[in-house]
Amino acid sequence: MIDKFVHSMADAVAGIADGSTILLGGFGDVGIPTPLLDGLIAQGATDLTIVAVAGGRDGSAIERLLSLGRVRRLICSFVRPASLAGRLFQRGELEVEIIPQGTLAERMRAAGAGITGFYTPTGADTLLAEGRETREIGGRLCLLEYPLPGDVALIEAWSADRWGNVTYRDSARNLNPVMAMAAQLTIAMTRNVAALGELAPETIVTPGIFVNRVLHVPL
Amino acid sequence: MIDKFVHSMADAVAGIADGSTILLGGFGDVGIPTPLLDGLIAQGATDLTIVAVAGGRDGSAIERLLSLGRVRRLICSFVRPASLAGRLFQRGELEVEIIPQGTLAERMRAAGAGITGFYTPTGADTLLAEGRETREIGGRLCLLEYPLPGDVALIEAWSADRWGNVTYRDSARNLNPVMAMAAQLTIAMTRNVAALGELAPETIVTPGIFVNRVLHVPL
Amino acid sequence: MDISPLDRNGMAAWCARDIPEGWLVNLGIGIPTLVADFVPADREVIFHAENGVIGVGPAPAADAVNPFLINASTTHVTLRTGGSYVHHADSFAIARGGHLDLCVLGAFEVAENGDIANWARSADEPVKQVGGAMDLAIGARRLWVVMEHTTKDGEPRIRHRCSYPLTAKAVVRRVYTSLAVLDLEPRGFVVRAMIPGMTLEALQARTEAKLHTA
Amino acid sequence: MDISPLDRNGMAAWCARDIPEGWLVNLGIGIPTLVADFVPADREVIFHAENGVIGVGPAPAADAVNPFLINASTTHVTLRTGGSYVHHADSFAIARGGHLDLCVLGAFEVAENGDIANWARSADEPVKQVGGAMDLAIGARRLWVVMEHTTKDGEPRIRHRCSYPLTAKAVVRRVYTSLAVLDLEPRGFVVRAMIPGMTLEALQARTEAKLHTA
Repeated sequence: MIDKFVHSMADAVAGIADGSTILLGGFGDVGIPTPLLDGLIAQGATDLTIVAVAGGRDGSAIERLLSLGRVRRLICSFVRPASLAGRLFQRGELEVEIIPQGTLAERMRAAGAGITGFYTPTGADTLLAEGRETREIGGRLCLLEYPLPGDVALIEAWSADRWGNVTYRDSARNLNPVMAMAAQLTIAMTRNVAALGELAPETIVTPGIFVNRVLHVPL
Repeated sequence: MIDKFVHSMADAVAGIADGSTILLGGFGDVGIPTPLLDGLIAQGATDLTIVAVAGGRDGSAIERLLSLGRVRRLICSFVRPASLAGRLFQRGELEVEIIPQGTLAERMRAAGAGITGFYTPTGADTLLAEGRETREIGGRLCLLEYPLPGDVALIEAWSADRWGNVTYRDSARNLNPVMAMAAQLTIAMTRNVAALGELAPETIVTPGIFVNRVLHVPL
Repeated sequence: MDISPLDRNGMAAWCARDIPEGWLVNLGIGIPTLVADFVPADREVIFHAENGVIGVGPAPAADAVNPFLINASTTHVTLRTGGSYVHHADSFAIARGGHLDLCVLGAFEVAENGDIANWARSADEPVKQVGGAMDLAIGARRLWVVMEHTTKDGEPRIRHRCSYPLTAKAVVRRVYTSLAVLDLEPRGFVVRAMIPGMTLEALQARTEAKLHTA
Repeated sequence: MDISPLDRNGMAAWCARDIPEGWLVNLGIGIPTLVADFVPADREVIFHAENGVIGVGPAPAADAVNPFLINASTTHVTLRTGGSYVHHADSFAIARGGHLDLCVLGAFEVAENGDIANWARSADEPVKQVGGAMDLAIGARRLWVVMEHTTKDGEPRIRHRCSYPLTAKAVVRRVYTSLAVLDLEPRGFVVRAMIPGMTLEALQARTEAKLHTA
């Protein structure tokens, strides 16, 4: 019987190696699996690359991870200069790679979909394109972008079953389904547990084939 | 008030121009909007390019369109040699472009998503790659593929509301959501009509922003 | 006659008047976000937020906040009846794939060649804040900008060429400022409307780019 | 001892025995489709169909056919409890993105360098039938082939190099034939199992490629 539920935080985050690339779902405070990040902090992995929509605000789980010196590199679409990430970067204690938000999502989607590269006009006419390969397609300058895969994705679900099928609540969907596709090991925390078959097949957003472990973390 | 419902087949297919590229949803007999194709036959547009998963079987609406000489070019993943499309092609009366099925879907998704080109290993080591641009990425030979947009998409929905929000039933989803994104004019026929707000926001598969006209065609 | 430059709400309202029913619209952070407040509730305009919300509605009552529903500014919002959710890649497929009828952004500068600069004041800024602006700017069918006509120091923001790092080239179609509405045409900026009391001469004096009349 | 080559069901059953619980598996048309019939119902193997079905179940009873539910061979099927649906681009993202634990395909020929030819008998065939085979072949984590060991005329299908147009290069990991199970390793084909009565010498006589032993 397939049963992807794990029954402790330690089991949920077991085996995450030093040097891993972690895809971290969420946008603002919504859909971000903060308990899993705290679990990762307790688990001890370090020298991490974190991929997230932004560099984290004061009091966020990302900030806690950064403050412990566990992050080598941050890949995201913006960093507030006054945030811890912004300050660490300016002190040379953190590598930061800034990617337009749509390109960030699309690069992870490409990783999940077996697309080995793609062209986009986003950023092609900007200083983000400096020194990079461009190509004119249909009269428009485009940048060549490569997939952005993760070793681990940490995602927040609203409901999940033992096959790892997942639904999300409202705008908590955001990057979570994309990251679930793009990582070797996808760890979901879910607010609710569904019996197998309880989630209507047409309404499942992330099929369980993209999810490796599920931990129930009630609201 | 936004109301995308049209109340006759003539209104549904109005304005489709000669020479149009038509994206035709469906796989096998499932999810194919046969009534809309019949409406297109009655409407009269000709010199069409049809994009579909396959070249159509005996008795299919594609076959009727082909038999009337209304199709100049067929873009699909396979054509049975004994089918009408196969025979027309062998007589030089129909252009046929064969594309691996995943690449076909992905090229339409790229058209809908603003991706101006992408690389895939699919087909790169085959005779489909002859004379085409390839690139080695990560040690793997890849083909460069371009978006495949449509002028018109004809899709079958299970339920739809006046904003054009759409759900699909079971495997009738198939190419329909991808084509809805990839065409300038997306025409949906729906088996059921929902009041606005009746379709739960998390369960809408094709948001109405991708749909221009909806025709109610009860089962 | 004295002139009274429009305030943020005034600019937002001016822009809102020109958005017809049925359009899919993304509003950038800052003044553009205010535009939604000036679209009458009975005019069905569908607002898109980058975090995957289609059909963003007004702010909720204080006692009816849905903690799972925010817009791209991370402000709590409601979902309009008929709204739906998509994931981030699909949301940016909407933005980048030409599905937005309109995107309204703030900017530091707009140039007569349609260039927009709205994400960095200098190429040397150590910490970058790109967000989704570049995706929106290249992808929307129409890009409108809402911004003060000049900087606080009176420096022009309507430029011959942008001096700040570009967000995208040749994409702006219209600018709503505190003083005027300008369309971008092949010949450059064309004045469509001015606030009461403003003259073409006075407007040109506050503008680096050459202004044309219709 | 006489040898009795396996029939289609025998080959499918041989393959089915080696598929463990929990794998996501795509079965190509022909003999591979039969494999599902030999996986016990209590072993949870998730079958994927290119048309967007995750968790394909057995054929329905004649009076319980769901007209909206077919597999990639356009045969009516059921959905297993826990199954779900995705659209075609997401379905091929699964296939191409490395999410299939296994794909089982039929073939005309397999070569000792892992090449597979299964879509055309000649580069000059006027009408092409590619379907999804090329996507599946390059994308699955493991590609197994199920096919007769030789053609009806006794010509070898296990080749030094493929003579038919390739579907993909260097992807096959294992072959189940009517006579044997062969693994593809860097040195070439390695015999894992043979049907009762078959000898290495007799198998090699029916095989163009050199056979190795473990």
